[in-house]
Amino acid sequence: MAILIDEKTKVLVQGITGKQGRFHTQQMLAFGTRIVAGTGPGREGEEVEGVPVYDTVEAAVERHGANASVLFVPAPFAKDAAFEAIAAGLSPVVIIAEHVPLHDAMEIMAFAREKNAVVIGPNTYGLCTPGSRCKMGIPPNTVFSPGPVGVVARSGTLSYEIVQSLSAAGLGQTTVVGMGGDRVVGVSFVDILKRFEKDPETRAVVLVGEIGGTAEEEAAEFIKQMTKPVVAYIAGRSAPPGKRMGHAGAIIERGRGTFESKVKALREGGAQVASMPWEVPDLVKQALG
Amino acid sequence: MAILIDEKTKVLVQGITGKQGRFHTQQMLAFGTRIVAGTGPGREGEEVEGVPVYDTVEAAVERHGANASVLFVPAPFAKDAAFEAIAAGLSPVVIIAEHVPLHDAMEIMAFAREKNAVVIGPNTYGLCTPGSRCKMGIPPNTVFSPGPVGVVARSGTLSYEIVQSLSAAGLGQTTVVGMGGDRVVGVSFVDILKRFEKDPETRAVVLVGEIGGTAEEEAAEFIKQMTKPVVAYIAGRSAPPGKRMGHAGAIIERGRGTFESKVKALREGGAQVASMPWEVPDLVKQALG
Amino acid sequence: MKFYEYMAKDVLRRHGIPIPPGRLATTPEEAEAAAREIGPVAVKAQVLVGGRGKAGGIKLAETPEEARRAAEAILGMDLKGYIVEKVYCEGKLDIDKELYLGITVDAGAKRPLVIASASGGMDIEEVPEKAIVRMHVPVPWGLSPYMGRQLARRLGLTGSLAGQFADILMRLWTVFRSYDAELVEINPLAIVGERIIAADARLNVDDDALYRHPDLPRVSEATELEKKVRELGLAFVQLDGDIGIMANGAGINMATLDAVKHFGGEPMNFLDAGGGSAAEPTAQALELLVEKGPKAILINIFGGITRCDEVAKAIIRVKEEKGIPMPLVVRLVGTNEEQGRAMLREHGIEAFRSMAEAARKVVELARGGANG
Amino acid sequence: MKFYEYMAKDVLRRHGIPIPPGRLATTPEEAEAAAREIGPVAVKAQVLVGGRGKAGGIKLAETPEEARRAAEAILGMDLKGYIVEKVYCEGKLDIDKELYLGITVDAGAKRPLVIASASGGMDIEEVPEKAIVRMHVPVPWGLSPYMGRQLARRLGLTGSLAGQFADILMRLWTVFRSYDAELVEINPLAIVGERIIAADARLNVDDDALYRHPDLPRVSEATELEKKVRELGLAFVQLDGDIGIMANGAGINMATLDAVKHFGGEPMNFLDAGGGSAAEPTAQALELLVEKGPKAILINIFGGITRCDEVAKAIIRVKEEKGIPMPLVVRLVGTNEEQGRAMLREHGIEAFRSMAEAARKVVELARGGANG
Repeated sequence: MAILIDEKTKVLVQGITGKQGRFHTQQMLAFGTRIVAGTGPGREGEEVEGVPVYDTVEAAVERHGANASVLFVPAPFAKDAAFEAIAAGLSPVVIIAEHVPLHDAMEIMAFAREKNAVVIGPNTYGLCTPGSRCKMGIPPNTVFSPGPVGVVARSGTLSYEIVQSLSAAGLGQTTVVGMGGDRVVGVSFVDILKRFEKDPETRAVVLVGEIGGTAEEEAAEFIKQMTKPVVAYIAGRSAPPGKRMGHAGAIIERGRGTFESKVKALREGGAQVASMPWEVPDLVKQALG
Repeated sequence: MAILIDEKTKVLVQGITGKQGRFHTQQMLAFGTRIVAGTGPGREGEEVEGVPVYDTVEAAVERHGANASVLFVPAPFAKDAAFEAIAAGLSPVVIIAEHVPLHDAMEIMAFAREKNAVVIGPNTYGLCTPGSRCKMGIPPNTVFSPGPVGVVARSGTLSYEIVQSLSAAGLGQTTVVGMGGDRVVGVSFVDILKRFEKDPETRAVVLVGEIGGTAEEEAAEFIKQMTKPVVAYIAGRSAPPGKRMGHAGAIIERGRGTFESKVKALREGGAQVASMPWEVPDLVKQALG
Repeated sequence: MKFYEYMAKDVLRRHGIPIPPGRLATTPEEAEAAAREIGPVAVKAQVLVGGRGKAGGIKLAETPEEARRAAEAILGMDLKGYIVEKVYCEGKLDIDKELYLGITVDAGAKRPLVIASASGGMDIEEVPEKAIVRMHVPVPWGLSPYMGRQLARRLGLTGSLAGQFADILMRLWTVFRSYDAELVEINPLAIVGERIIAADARLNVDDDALYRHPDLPRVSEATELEKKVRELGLAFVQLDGDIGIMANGAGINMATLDAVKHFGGEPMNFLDAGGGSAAEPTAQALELLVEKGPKAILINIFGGITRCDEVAKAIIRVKEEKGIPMPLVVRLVGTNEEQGRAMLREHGIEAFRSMAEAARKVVELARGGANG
Repeated sequence: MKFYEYMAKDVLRRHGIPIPPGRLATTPEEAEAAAREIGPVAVKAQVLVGGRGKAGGIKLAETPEEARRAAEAILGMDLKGYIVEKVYCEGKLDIDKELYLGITVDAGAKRPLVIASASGGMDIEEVPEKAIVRMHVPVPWGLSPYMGRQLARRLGLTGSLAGQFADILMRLWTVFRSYDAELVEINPLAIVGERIIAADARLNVDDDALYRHPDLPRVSEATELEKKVRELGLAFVQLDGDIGIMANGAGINMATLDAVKHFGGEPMNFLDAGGGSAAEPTAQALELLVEKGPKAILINIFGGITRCDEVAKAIIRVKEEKGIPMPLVVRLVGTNEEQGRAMLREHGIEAFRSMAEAARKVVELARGGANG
């Protein structure tokens, strides 16, 4: 077990013929991901790293039974590609691109809700279930190890940092999910926490949040009902209000989304909150007892 | 019992302050319909035939628990009024107006599907459950009588004609539904036949169709599974192809929707088909045994 | 409202869909000038009825002189009752393959429907079912670019042609949606070497949505009578027979036609005086009908809200003020029906309660007229 | 991208939302002329930061002469770091009541959110919760006119004012949607007698959607450095401290700032060299950082896909080619990390595996620099 993806996941790579798509297809294959097909409009009949390329998602699904998709298409085309994947019944649909327009993101999420598809991203590194050797996205292959800790994060490199520190401490992961750094993204902390709570293999959860928005506060509400321990780290304690810290969502606007509010809510929800990222593994170890 | 509306239906009249709304409110009240409120933007606080008027559907629902709506608003505003009713959870929503734009009708039906609302019309006379003294729409009060026959029709006056002939023959009705004469309308023959089939009080069904479209052919497919007898009459035997006979849907286009195809399908489906409208009551009597 | 081909093409062009060069001509000289500018052309009658090619409404012209003669032949031609007033001179295409592409409304599904076929050029009715590709468009999402790629693939298009097809479909969708269209159709959608070009075009706009498009040209194929009737808010359709028909409601009107035919008569028309059956429209509709000079007239009124005595009064007024020279049969039921029928009989108008009897009677009277 | 008030008002006006008469002025003389034309005016500094009223950026002028003097005072003023270059001279309104109306994106609900209040004129943050009315807009349906009527009713508006409010909201929605806005706001939305007028306006367009709006004016509030960094595809935010920071990824960047602060240091900036951590952007970002002259620099690289030895090489090249006069601490982990750290140490650059140790060290070095 694990959440969202496992060894049965037949991955489609949309935009496989682009530079990024090609490179990460190779990386994902090296990790062990079962990539069954790719798409590249007008490129049907080609192969990328031995993976057959089709003009449409429909064709890739018909021929290879793909059931999940990771998108390496540029931001202006992400909406159409995501719609194509969602309409074809694929889930999860992982959108790597940065700079997807906000209104496009809202439409993608509304369409996904209508079709019961799980969308991860945009502006995410994706997700990984180390025990199934299944990775959809761009994180480095080296940081993961199988184990009992579920990880969910907003940001990329900070995730790798923490996941690697967990791995180094002997704390492997069930599934690691990057929600994405944009304002409007698919799965939320709560969506993922619910799945980790239900997943029998996950014994503790690490939540890596940051300032801005209220996703962490909403997560804190849900954590109250969880039976599994949650360890959190929130980046951005020293970020000033009104300055967007790289991520579209990472901004303290109109007094909302402050570090203090998040830490307070998480503590009240029953989570252990680490002051610094390097404190996370010890807290997880304590939580696992 | 009966279908769609009964004595528990608390009717809202949207556009109650207009000439048509006012007149038919009086007629519906005279029939016995439980009209709890009306809307007329900017007219809140007024009364029409003793019925309180509000600016919004929301207000009428909050104050009076309205649960169904009949719209007497002009065609250009029908979409907005229907959305307002559907969003407020009302069902059925009966759209009387003629000349509602086709694309608006498609949007109304898509929104209704999303919200699980039943829409009747546009370009319908509405519906009536004589046994509950509940009428939503514009048919004359005098034609109905309570009894075991369900009636569903595309057109108005032809319905009245047939319903009155049924009443005169001692064949009262459970519910009489006008689907509306437009190309895109809410409930279909099949939707209504399904409800009549389930309704314990309905013992026979009269289907009044006309040329154009394929609604009757689809109904014929469903009739095959029905346990209750169906008597049909199809208007337009003598209508030439390519000429729209008043109703937007009543046109034989590209060989589709001919009289012959409909009668053949209905007979194969197991319905009795009357050649002339005045033959309907006798066929119903025979069917009831 | 149907657009003429040249108008529909202009709409497509303004939305970025490739069309051949073309010019409208109302005289042979204009056609000649157009051909001089464009080169070899097809001279195409601009009428709103289909099948103009088979009826001789399209002629090819290699030279300006030929174009002039083609226009001379076509202009003024009677195509299925419509006189050709304009021809469209369009550059000839060296077509490799003809596709069909249309967007319409699927009434049953309550959604727009894209229809495409690799066998274009003929009426889509005649294309075998398995050569037709259909795709519903979700409301309110609309068409997405990927759907065009899917369709292109199902039609067997690849590479650049697939891309062009998908692009044209997205643009056609924009036309369909933004013009409140009932139908927009490109047939044939021509493959000419490495390019795809719209060789013919139809665009029908929903009459009920015209109020949202004040800038659109108004095109009417209605006769003068039909226009007049429409202004009165009534619906009129000319048929081939000799019995004038009027009823209040589209369905009962059709049923009345059927009844007349059932008894051996031939209806002259369909005339819907409106389901409301108010006295005024009834009178106006009757006047129009009398003007058309049928052998007999049948009025079938189911008085719902309006009282039958009021309708009778309106009919009597027409008879007295304008005169009704032919036999008139009225079927009148509803509120105060007996009163209404009695009034009519007093004024020498046959009045019935039964639709069957009224229909039988009017056929008898029309036959009598034919014999007399 | 934020619009100046005068630009946002122009957008509203073109979408049929009533605004007061107004003219832009870049000199006191132009302001005087504007007031001569309009009458009594408010002279308003055109800056992209909030709170300009409290900071003296808005002055009322009864006469043209007063308008000139007001513009003289405001033009060139420093408002929160931004120099006022333009003033907007706008006709004074005799306001009876101020409302608030805005549309933004609710990230949690993933939908647009309409926010309205009968208590306008102040920052919506300061309005008590119960005086605020919120309404989500369904995607993809968008705002429907009835929602405006509902909101108007909830705000206690009746009759003509309710109708005007609903109409303005529909138009504001069109602006929000068609401009790919993140925020559009009218505050105050002024009731003046029987009319509703947009007395102030904000419009923020989604930067990521600007490519769809080539016709929009480009407004930038970034400093020259910020612009340069953005051109490189990096993200830079100026802070108040003296330790230059760079990391590859927004989250780890924030964490690095927090770590520096944790050990008593003060970060000078946020600088995201990109999650890809390629060697080239790292080098370019480092050059920019050196130019800013911090007391010390901390580079925190988690080498994912890119190899650490490549990153090290890029850093060394900057040191050799451009020179790095201040102490530099590098934290480097990932593929070939030991090789990378060894290379750096050979070139006299402190290199760590642990983020904690690197952060502690850079703080120590910056202090040392302060003492030295």
